[in-house]
Amino acid sequence: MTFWVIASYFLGGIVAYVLARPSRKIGAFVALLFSIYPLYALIPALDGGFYLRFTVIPYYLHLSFRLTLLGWFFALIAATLYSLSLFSAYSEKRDSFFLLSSMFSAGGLMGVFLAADYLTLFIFFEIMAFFSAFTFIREHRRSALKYIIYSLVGSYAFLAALLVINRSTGSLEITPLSGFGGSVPAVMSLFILAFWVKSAVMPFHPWAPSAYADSPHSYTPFFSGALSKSGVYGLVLAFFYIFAGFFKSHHAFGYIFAWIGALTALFAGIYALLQDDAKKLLAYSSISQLGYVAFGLGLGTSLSITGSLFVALGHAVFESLLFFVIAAVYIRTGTTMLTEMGGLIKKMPISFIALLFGIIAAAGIPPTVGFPGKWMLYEAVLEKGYPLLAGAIFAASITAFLYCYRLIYSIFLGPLKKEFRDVREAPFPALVPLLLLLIPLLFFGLFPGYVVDVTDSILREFGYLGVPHTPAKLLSGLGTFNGLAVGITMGAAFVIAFLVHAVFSRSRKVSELNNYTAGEVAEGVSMHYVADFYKFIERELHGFLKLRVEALFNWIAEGIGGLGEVLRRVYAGDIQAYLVYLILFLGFLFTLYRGVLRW
Amino acid sequence: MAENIIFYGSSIALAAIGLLIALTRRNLIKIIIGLDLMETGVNMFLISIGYRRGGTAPIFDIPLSKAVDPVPQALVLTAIVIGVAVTALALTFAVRIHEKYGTLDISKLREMKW
Amino acid sequence: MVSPILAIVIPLAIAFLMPFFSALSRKSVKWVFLAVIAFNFYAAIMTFLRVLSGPILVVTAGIKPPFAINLLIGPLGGLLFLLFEGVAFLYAIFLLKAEIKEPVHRFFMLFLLNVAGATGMILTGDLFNLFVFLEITGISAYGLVGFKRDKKGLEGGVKYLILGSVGSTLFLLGVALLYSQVGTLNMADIAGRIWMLKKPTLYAAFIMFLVGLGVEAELFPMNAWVPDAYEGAHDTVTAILSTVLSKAGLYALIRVVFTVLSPQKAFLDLLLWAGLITLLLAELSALRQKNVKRMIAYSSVGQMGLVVFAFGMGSLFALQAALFQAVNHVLSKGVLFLSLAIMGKKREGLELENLRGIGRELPVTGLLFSIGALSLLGLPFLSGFWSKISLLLSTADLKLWVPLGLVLLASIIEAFYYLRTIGVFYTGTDFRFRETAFIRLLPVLVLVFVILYLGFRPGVLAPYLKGAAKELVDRSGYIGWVIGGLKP
Amino acid sequence: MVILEFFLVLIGITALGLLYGGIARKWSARIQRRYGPPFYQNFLDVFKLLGKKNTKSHGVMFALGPVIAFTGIILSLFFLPLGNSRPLLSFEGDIFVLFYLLVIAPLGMALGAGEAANPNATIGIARGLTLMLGYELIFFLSAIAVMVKFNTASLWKIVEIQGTFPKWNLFPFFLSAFAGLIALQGMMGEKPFDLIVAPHEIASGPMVEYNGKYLGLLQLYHAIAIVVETGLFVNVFLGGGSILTFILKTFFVFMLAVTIDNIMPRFRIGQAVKFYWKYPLIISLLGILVVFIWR
Amino acid sequence: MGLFRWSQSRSLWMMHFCTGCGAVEMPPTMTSRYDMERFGIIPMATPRQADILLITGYLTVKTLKRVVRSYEQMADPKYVIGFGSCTINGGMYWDSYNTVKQLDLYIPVDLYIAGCMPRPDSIIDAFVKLREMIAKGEANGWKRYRENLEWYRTNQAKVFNVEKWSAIEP
Repeated sequence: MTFWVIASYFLGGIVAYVLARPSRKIGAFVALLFSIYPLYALIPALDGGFYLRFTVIPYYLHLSFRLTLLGWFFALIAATLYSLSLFSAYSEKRDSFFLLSSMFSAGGLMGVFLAADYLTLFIFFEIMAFFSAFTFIREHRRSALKYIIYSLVGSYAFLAALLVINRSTGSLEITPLSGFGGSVPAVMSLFILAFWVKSAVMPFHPWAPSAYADSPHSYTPFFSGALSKSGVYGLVLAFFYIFAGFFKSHHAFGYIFAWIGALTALFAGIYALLQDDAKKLLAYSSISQLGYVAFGLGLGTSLSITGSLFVALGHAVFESLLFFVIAAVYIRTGTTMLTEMGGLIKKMPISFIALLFGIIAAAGIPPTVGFPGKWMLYEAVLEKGYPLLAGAIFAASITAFLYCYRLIYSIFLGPLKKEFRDVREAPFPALVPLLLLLIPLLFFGLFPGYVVDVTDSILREFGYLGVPHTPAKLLSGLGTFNGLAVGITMGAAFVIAFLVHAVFSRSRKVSELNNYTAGEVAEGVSMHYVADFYKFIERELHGFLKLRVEALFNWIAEGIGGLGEVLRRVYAGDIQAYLVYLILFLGFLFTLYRGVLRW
Repeated sequence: MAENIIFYGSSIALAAIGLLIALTRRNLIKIIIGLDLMETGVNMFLISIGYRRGGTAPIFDIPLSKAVDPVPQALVLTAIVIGVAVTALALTFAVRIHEKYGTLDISKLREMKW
Repeated sequence: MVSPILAIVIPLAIAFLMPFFSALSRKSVKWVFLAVIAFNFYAAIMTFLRVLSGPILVVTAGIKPPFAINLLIGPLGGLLFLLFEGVAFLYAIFLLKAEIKEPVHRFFMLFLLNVAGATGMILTGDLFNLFVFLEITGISAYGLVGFKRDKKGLEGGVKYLILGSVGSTLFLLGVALLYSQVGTLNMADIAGRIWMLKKPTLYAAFIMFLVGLGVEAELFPMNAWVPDAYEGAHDTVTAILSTVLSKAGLYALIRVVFTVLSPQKAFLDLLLWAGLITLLLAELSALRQKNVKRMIAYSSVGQMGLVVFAFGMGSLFALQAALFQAVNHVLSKGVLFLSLAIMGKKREGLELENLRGIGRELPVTGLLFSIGALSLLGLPFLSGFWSKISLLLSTADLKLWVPLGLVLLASIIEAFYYLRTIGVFYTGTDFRFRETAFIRLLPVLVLVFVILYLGFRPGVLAPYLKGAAKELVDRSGYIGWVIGGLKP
Repeated sequence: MVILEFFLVLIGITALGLLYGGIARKWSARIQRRYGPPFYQNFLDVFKLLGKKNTKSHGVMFALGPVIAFTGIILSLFFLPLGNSRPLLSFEGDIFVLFYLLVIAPLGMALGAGEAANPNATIGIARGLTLMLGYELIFFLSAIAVMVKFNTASLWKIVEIQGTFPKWNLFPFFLSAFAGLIALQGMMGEKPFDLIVAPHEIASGPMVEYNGKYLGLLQLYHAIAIVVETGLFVNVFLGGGSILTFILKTFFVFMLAVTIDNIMPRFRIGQAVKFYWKYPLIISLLGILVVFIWR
Repeated sequence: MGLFRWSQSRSLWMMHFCTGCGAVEMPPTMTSRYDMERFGIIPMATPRQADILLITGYLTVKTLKRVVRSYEQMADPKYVIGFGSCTINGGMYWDSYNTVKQLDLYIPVDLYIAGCMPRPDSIIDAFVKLREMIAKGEANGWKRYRENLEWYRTNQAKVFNVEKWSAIEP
């Protein structure tokens, strides 16, 4: 069955590719059908994982799969998001190659979650990376290449780790590392690099903003929401399963990683403020959220791991919701630039509501899915007694308020642009994911306990204690959070506030030109304060913003390119130079063997 | 062995001279001559391997122990033929290059590089 | 039951009859050519099947080895034989529709000579014979490269010629050195008497062989002709240079190092590092290359370096991986050069900018090119992945961590420029669909099919690779086949 | 019964907030040597605003903005223990929950103001959000010093552990409390951090388009916010006690803020943020250091 | 309703449209000497929040446009106080070609303060009068404006020298 969960995507990709040639909509529809099967197969598979080893490849290497609870958790998220993204793709009338590559990347992702040995993991990781890049390599070559190169650096590091482990232990199976001969930290660093890159935790994030911004709009939700989870999955696996012994005995490592995560969350949040492209903004927001995840994993208490997994789930829900909204908006407006939109609330109310809930969740405001995870992280860091770390992630969450507001204001609020006077609400299929994602967004916010049920079982597999909870209420040693209580109180408070509002005289809607502008009529003047929204922050952080790790990586890449540029002068085109090389090589060999060659 | 050292030495020297010519001359024809010299040197080396002082031609009616080794001679014959073929082809190239480039200066042949 | 020797003799003979056929009917030349290659292919299949049950020894002139020239086809020879003839056959099909500069029959003559020479190189059991075939292959290749008779072709040809003849002269010198000490030219015989060699001679011979054969096997300091010749030559010629010829040279080098001279640690280390440096330098050179054909030429050099590197590791597993990598290189490079040839017909020049959107214009060709390239850079479930992963596994087995890192770095660079190329191929939208003739696509399709097939069932190849690798490792076995028991 | 209690708390606190506002105006007037309005002036203002006719709305979100703001502040109010006697809902959600609930109100107002398409409003919001980057962090850091020391995140517990007068957190945690007070100044938008409203620059910022009952709702929100924000500070630093002492303490904290407000000019936004990132940050970090040394 | 009207009379938020020289009289009125906050009157930044529109002096035709717009942006009930003789009959600008002579024609003025300039005492007095009027329900300018909108519009259009005019939509 696990096999078919994965194979369904590959098969479906090919079928959709063929069928999308005559009609793109049919292709998308067929892809949707094929992508629903894994969902259908995964949902009941919760009761007990199973192990499956079979040799697809009759070679001395083989592939094996298993369904663990952790894998199931992420696989379900991924399968759901992928199916939803196809609705959006249906509206966007994506072509056959997109369907093929996105299906394949989804299949690759499933393979990653269900792999039982390192090689399988690596193989599907590669497939996922390549085919997700192929979805947009045609339109945006630069960012696709950037993405794929970062991924390859990561996955080859993983490959190296895999080879080292295989050399030392003689097995490729994913098991806790025991009897390993070499240096564990080195192997672990290599091992997690791939996932580090994939989850776009700093300093290996520079691929993410451009890749998220440039990937097809219907694919980005899956890209950001699910694909990055493969990184989280790998990190969880590395820290709490494979290298658990090392991780538990070396607190410094976890502490440093927690700092990396916290700073990622903070810095990415700050960068997100300054973006003018909605997708770039969301990309940085995504990085920021994954910074929280990394932070929680680094802390390594059961509370923080649960928090991380919850944030991962929450991120999958609201980040993809936000990206879906951008996709829906793009269908109608043809732009993702914040500076070019505005006032769309009047034209696209459903999208607005979705975005509103999305940003509320992204800002981590209860009772939405964004909060419980963060709450657990705060509790965990407090429990550990790291106030500075707590401060860092709290600062990061403030940046979330900032960029969230900017996002919703720039797109939906403010004056309506002239060119969008005739815009309609997005087509229905593009709205389906928005509406469907609102359900988990609110449900898991009100009843976080249902998620914690699952994460508890996962934690128990890793030998950690669970987090005490009831369906609505989470308890830590330090405090409580009752999602339902917050929800009910909020509802009651809203009723009160609304009554106060409703009791008094009705208001009259006025045109947006009827604005206080010191008596002037601002006709033909943009009243949309949107460019350089947070200019003052940029000004204050000028020195800091100049430090970009991307510059370092670019410098390395440029260095390699320049090295190639210099070294290829060796092929000078002059035959006599070539002869000289030959002679020199002969000379070199004779000097090399001068000890032996003495007659 | 030792008695043939002068042959070895001179044949290697000849090959080296040929290589030197190929390295230093710019004219394609001269380079071809250099290559030929080099080949001749190697051929001489082969011959001198089989040479025995006072040996006779390897014809079967005299005792074999007196004869020089016949194999290298056979080899050299083949090698010479091959050398001729290479030289011929090289000269053809030279003619064509002169047609296209108007020069035989090998350093001008740098259309393709890097 | 076809004697493999016919696969050498018939093409040689027909090659020289080509002018005659041409005089009969100008059109017949192509078909005669195709028929000969088809025969060779048939012979290769037959031989391959026979080799499965045991190596074949073919003696000439009825005299037993080591006293006469013999052919020996072991598992390695059988594998390469099949590979070469198969690829050559596909090229022959491709050439049916190709535009070739007059006189056509000479082109085919040279092509046949080339195939015959390469076949001879892998089949022969005699060192001097190897030299002769090397020269036949070489001379015909020089001619083929220069066949276009334009500036670039001539330039590439003459560069190749000069370096190639110096290389083969050095090889001959090496042969002479060996002969001077052991007094025999039969490879198995030399191998059996290698103890007779003084150490300096052994090393000197190795140096001569390495440098001499390195020219054909595209090892670093001797490979400078490669990009020029590849860029200058006719597309199909480039394909056969990159696939058949380079592998023949490689075979010679490997055979000489592993079987004839004993595989000393020093030799293997040298091969390893030479291969590694070749790989890195070539990939770095390809990185900023604007001409796609030249870029693939560099990549070809790099792949050869990778294969030599793997051979340099010397373990049985590494040898299998190396052979597998070589096979994959043949398949992928065949796809790449042939599809590039198809693309070249549609556009002026093969600069990267000129090829913008070609994948939209020629969707099938573009797809095939992409699959070839992806196989080369190791996308899972394409055959290139399996060879690369086994290569890396064997590297890890030997704990060669630094080379491992460098190989991975080179892979990343390679991935970058290939993906960039593919990306450019699919950039832009407003291109008309103008796919080429099916007959020209057929060979590429077949190659891609093999890539895909091996990608999903790499195990098919595993026993043959193992046999071939064993043949290289097990010197006494090889000597035994020739000198001892095998009935001719 | 519980509902009634909550209702009473809501009404009481609203009235209290309005009263505080009126007293603050009087107090300010006295500082400026004026007579000042009557102490119940804010009630009058609210009634007047709510009773206004023909209020103008810019759209649904514009209308919902004040409602959400009011909702948010009521919600935060219920999660804030009123001294030692009234935990309200604070055992259902701890201080972190409260921190996040406190954001709903400004966010709601910002959303509403955003729809008005008035750049003044948006500039005000941008300033407010930016300022948040300063004061929220400082307040958080000063509160977390207490939380780390007491090893609890529950506000109710913090209040209980402190006890009454001499055992106030203010004394052991004076550095944190001082930083928290500065943060509170920004949180309440008093000078020198009143650049969100800044009537002379950006025409009262987010409120520029609000009129009539919307403005009235915002006034109510503001009234409750005064109590909630000072109440948070009081609960963390000024110990427990009966509801009366709670009220007194919040009153004094608020009056302190108003006094500072009266003697300060206004920062530019860049200066304000930079200020927060400099001195209060250092002070609050020192406060944390003190906790670690103390432990 | 009584509560609301009472609070309306006691809480007057003012927007002073500082045109003429009368504006200079406002600071003393606001500050400690006269302190109009005693009466719940505070200056507001925008017409949206204001109850009183204070026209402090002469109005040019150009400025009148802005005044009308601001007035229409205020929420009901709203009051206009004409300040100084310029708003009554043009004052010293009685023969100027581009000032408005009689404010009453264009927006409904609830109360005039005579004088050139009126002292802060008289301003305070006016405010107190206005409070009384509101409490009695006599300050009905905003109702007048709504009822006679056409008339006002026509007057405005005449002085702006246009055919038709509306305050917001140009």
